[in-house]
Amino acid sequence: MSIEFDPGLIDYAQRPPRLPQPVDPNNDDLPIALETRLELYESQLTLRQFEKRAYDLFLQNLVKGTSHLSLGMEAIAAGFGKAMRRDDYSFATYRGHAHTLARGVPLGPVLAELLGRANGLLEGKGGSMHLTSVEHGMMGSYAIIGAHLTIANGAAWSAQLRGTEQVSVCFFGDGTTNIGAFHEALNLAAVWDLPVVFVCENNLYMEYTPIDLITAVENPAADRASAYGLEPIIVDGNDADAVYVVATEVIDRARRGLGPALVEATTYREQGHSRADPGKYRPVEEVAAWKARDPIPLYHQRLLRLGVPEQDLTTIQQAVAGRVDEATEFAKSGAAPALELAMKDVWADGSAVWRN
Amino acid sequence: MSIEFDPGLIDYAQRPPRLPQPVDPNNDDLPIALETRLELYESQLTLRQFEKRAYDLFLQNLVKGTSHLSLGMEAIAAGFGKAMRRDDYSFATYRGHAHTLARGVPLGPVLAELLGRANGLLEGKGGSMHLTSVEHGMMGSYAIIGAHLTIANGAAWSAQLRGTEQVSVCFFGDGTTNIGAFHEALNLAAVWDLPVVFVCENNLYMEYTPIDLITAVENPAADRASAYGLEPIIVDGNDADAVYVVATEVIDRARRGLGPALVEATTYREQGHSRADPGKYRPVEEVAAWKARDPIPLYHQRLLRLGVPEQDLTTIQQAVAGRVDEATEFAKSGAAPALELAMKDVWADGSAVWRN
Amino acid sequence: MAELSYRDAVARGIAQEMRRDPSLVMLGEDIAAAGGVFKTTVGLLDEFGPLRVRDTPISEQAILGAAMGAAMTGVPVIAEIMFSDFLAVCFDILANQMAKTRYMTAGQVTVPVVVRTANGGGSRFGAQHSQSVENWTMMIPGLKVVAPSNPVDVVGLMAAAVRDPDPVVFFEHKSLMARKAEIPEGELVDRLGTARVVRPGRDCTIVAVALMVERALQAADELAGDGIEAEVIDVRSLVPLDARTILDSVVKTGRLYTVEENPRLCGWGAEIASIAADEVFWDLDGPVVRIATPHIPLPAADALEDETIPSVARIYETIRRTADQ
Amino acid sequence: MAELSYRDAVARGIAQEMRRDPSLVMLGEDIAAAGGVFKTTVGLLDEFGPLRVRDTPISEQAILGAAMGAAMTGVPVIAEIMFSDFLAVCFDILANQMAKTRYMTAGQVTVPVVVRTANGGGSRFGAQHSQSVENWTMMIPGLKVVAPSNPVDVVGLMAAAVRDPDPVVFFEHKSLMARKAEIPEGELVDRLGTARVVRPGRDCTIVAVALMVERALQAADELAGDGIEAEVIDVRSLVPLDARTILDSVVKTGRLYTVEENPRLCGWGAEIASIAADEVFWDLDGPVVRIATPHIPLPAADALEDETIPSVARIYETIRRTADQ
Ligand SMILES: Cc1ncc(C[n+]2csc(CCOP(=O)(O)OP(=O)(O)O)c2C)c(N)n1
Ligand SMILES: Cc1ncc(C[n+]2csc(CCOP(=O)(O)OP(=O)(O)O)c2C)c(N)n1
Ligand SMILES: [Mg+2]
Ligand SMILES: [Mg+2]
Repeated sequence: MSIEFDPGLIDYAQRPPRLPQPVDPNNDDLPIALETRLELYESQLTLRQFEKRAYDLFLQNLVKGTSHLSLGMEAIAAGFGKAMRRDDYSFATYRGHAHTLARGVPLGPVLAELLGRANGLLEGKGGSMHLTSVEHGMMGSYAIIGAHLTIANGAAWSAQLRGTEQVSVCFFGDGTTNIGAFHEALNLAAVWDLPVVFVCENNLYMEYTPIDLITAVENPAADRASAYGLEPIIVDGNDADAVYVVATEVIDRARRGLGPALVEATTYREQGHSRADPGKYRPVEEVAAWKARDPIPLYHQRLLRLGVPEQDLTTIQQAVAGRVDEATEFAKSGAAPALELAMKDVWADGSAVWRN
Repeated sequence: MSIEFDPGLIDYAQRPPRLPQPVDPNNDDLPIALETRLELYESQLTLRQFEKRAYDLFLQNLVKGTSHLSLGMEAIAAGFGKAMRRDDYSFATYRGHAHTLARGVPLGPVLAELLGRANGLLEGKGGSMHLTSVEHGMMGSYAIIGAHLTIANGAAWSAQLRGTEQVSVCFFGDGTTNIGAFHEALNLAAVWDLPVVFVCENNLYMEYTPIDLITAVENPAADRASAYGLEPIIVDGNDADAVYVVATEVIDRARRGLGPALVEATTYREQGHSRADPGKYRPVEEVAAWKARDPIPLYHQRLLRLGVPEQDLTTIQQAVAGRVDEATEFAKSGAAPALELAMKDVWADGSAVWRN
Repeated sequence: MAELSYRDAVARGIAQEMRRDPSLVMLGEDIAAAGGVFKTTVGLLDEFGPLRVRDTPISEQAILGAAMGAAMTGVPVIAEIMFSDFLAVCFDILANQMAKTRYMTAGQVTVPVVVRTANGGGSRFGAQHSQSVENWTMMIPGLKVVAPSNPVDVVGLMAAAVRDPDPVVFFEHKSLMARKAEIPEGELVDRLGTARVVRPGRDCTIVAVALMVERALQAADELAGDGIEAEVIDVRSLVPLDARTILDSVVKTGRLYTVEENPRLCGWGAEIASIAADEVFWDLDGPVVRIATPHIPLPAADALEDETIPSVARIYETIRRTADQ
Repeated sequence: MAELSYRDAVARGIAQEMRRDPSLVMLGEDIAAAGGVFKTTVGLLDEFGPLRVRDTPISEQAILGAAMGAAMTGVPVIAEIMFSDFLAVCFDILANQMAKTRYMTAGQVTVPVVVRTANGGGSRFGAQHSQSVENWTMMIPGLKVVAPSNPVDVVGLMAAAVRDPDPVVFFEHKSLMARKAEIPEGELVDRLGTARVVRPGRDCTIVAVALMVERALQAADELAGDGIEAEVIDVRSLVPLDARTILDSVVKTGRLYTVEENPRLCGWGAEIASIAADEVFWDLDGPVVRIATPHIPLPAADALEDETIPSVARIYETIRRTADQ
């Protein structure tokens, strides 16, 4: 057996860069109330400042375990978060800080969870990859690819059965579109007309591998929509307004019983996949071009164009920074979780007892 | 919680029948040598007579375990079987008698396997659902839905690596298009340009459930092809000539390195799903209409139209009947497998030893 | 009292619970219109309607995921995975999601799901449709595991499983489907975590579940003819495990035998044997012996399958041979 | 002799075998260009090229299916499943297909696949990325199971696994990746099914695998200070199992302890305990004691994780407490 060697594939960083589309100038004119826009700004800033702080704490060796930041991707979580009703359900992945905070979960317990403290959102038992706050509709972060799409269906099914008009929103990455559970979840959602919105955050990479090298179609989610009788929807995931408008529309349709949607939001993660990854497998121009398309300066400029005084934005920034500082204090002040906690909550009776 | 009750869905047999399309009259003129057509006729007859005999033996309580007949679906196995090269690979499901025989596997050992005899193809260890004959390129029948699509990829990958121009052909049902492994297998096949042909035998039912009630698209395979960058291909699975032409084409493309194909062959199973099933969940007109579209009389008529004397066809029928009788004798004469067999061939050294 | 088969008892148990709790729903392949491929759900669609008894595509991950998501948000679910062998295609949802989410979320999430599945051999279905996989689920922290051996237990344990707020895997044995028993009228609710001494004895303890219980009992009868009085325990619930009942018996008899349909390695019997070898070691009068299916995939042919799954003869002979050790 | 880390030893072992057998190929997520998320496959793409070292989509079923199909048709494969927890998403291919097909086909099909996977806790990854799942595979007839504890064994057992014609699951422990050892030059080929006595002793036998081996050794050192001489056995290969070495030791010492990272129920230690309680019962001088992770999903926080996985202190104290029983 002779196997030929094609050296062309080896260094992904040498591939042609995949550059972002320019911002649609019409997005300034999207029919979104200024108040909402200011909230979107604040939300994005919160996610950004929080994760920057998380990164600092990681450099100080205070964050335990792994963590996956979504710096550069905040517009999606913010846009959807704002479009959701308070009792709607969110489902996220290991890259779920933003989706958690975007539902209004307080920063302190989330940060404390990253630090493995007793005052963490999950008492230190879940860690960065499993953020959950049921009281905020944040139904969990799931660290094994694919599963949570099927679970999001379940929450939507339950809403349908209970007649509550709640919608389930499920976030995941481009790489996730290639796993079996994606297919099963999309088909069932469509067949049962479930009020669920699947949001593919296409950041062009599945970990360290360019998505186009391992996916049979160009747009990993949108080009699969028709396989489930759904419309292909692609949105600029680096523009919170564009996201917000699409989110409002698909959530509203789902709420009215018109069935699921699959949205592909194009974006980029500005850092490595997880804390261990310097992200060197990406062409430098690509990273640079996407950083120049960072959602936050874009939004900032738009607000200025729309007449918001710089000073107002500064005030928001300062408020956010203050909250992040507070959260940091809260988190750092947390004690290590008591060891009894490890033996709690395996079962609904609160115990870990499997025998008499 | 109040859950409303929609009695409309309850009795599937009361749904509108899904009727077959008429035979394309142009198929008489497909460019297929008469010799090949006679072989296709003989192959279909063999599959039919074999399974009828299997059914008789089941009624005599001689067939052990379950079995899944493909009466009415023979044109697909015959058409593909004929189009394959001797060293191509077949992968089938629990409904794999036809696919096994269509590769030239002798009838006697196959029937003996159904009877659980020592002279069975698998010495009685596999049974009806696991027919395999590596020397005939029949790489196995797999009884858990989905898996074998991924395994067929592997054989194709190996052929690609070894440069042998072998093609892997994988048969499965409409219901199988909704399982995760289908999605993973199709995507990988497309990304790696594997020489694999996926053949969906759409017989309109997943066991006892109409496929359209549980599938988001009308054509369970063809409407998914674009999700993998493939052409949608639908063929009349009850016309061996139509199948043969499509099979030849897609296998040839795969062999030339032009990548995988997904073929949806429309057909119907004339009996229940498995030996335990009377098939009462299907509208009576539907069953009748499809029986009237049985592939064998259709083919018989075509051969007469093409000038083959009835007598020649009778000769073929008699030869087939003789072989089925012989196979029956062979199978019935088999002994029960020796008990040592149960402790053989767990491992490649022939043993079942897991410790010293 | 009505005589019901094991298979009918499944539907009876489910119906009892669906009547009690109008929010309880079911899903699975061919469970609604067809009444299940083992006919264990016949009549449920008629009584409870298609929104509560729902046919699904062949999408086991989607089935268990839907069950979990619904259960997390207030709708308890009974999900069917047709054959227990197919737990492998949805094992992530079962073992990594359902089982772990309560713990990972520090108790925020509760998952009241019952996963029903047809388990075990004897039908000549071969290696991919005949497995006994209780140990696949017993080994996963966060899953409860029940395997009834008779129609009365089917009803009562089904009710207990449904009312339990944690995920429970409920194994229905294929070869017991036709067994019949008188079922008392009225509501039947059993308790998880309770084993039952189904035959008292003083010389040795035999623990078994599901199909193996009746074989253990028959072997015990034969042993009695030889003067060996075996105590037979139907474990019923592997998690929670009624270790007390088992250990009490071993303390009394001094000998422990496990009769396991699963292939040997890491079977549930290994766990029980290891508990006994630790906690009642000084009460043991001889080796702990496991009678299990050999560590092989199951063969299809009747002659071979009968040879591999523990038979009455093998149980009898093993105990006879080792009783005096 | 070169000093290599455990992670480098993985690549060293694979490279040795890929040089020897030009038909051997690899596939998995991020294994090629990135050299693996644990950097265990660094350099292989450069040496063997993208057709032999191949990045895949996130499609674990497709990965193992491709491996199986290729292996069946003459191309041996090393497949990586990034974290062993993810064996659950492809468990059907592993447990129902790869493991059973040889048997079901009466030996027609051979499946020379090595499934490599990162196993075990200690990285504060939480319940879905930290499991020790050797028992998930040990319980499946048709799978061989290897779990090396040090770099030298990684190389030699990798070679043995690759050369074995049966499917082998090869567990690489995440918390051992940085351990270093001198690796002899030249071809290293070990044997499956061989345990190793890594510390001789007369008072009790401790069996362990992977990360637990060094902890058992440290505990044994501490016990020696108290006059208890423990014999420590690195099991290395769970299937085939070198029961002889373990039982010989137990016969000598009279006491058996298992140190298991897996959550307790149906762990590999239960199997070994049950073998001992049967076959060398009369040589046991006291209870067989299992030291395992409690039967819980793993917590993420460092303080909690350290408490749950068996520590040197827990091993030491348990043996100290029970040695005189
Ligand atoms: C079943 C499974 N396989 C592999 C992994 C390892 N893994 C974690 S994140 C990741 C990449 C996911 O890529 P994508 O879906 O694009 O999301 P992104 O990280 O880019 O947000 C992989 C392969 C996993 N967690 N689960
Ligand atoms: C994973 C899995 N789920 C369920 C089954 C049970 N089952 C066997 S055949 C079948 C229906 C398959 O339908 P289809 O793919 O249309 O094939 P057909 O039987 O019609 O040829 C089902 C659900 C199975 N074997 N494997
Ligand atoms: Mg991505
Ligand atoms: Mg079908």
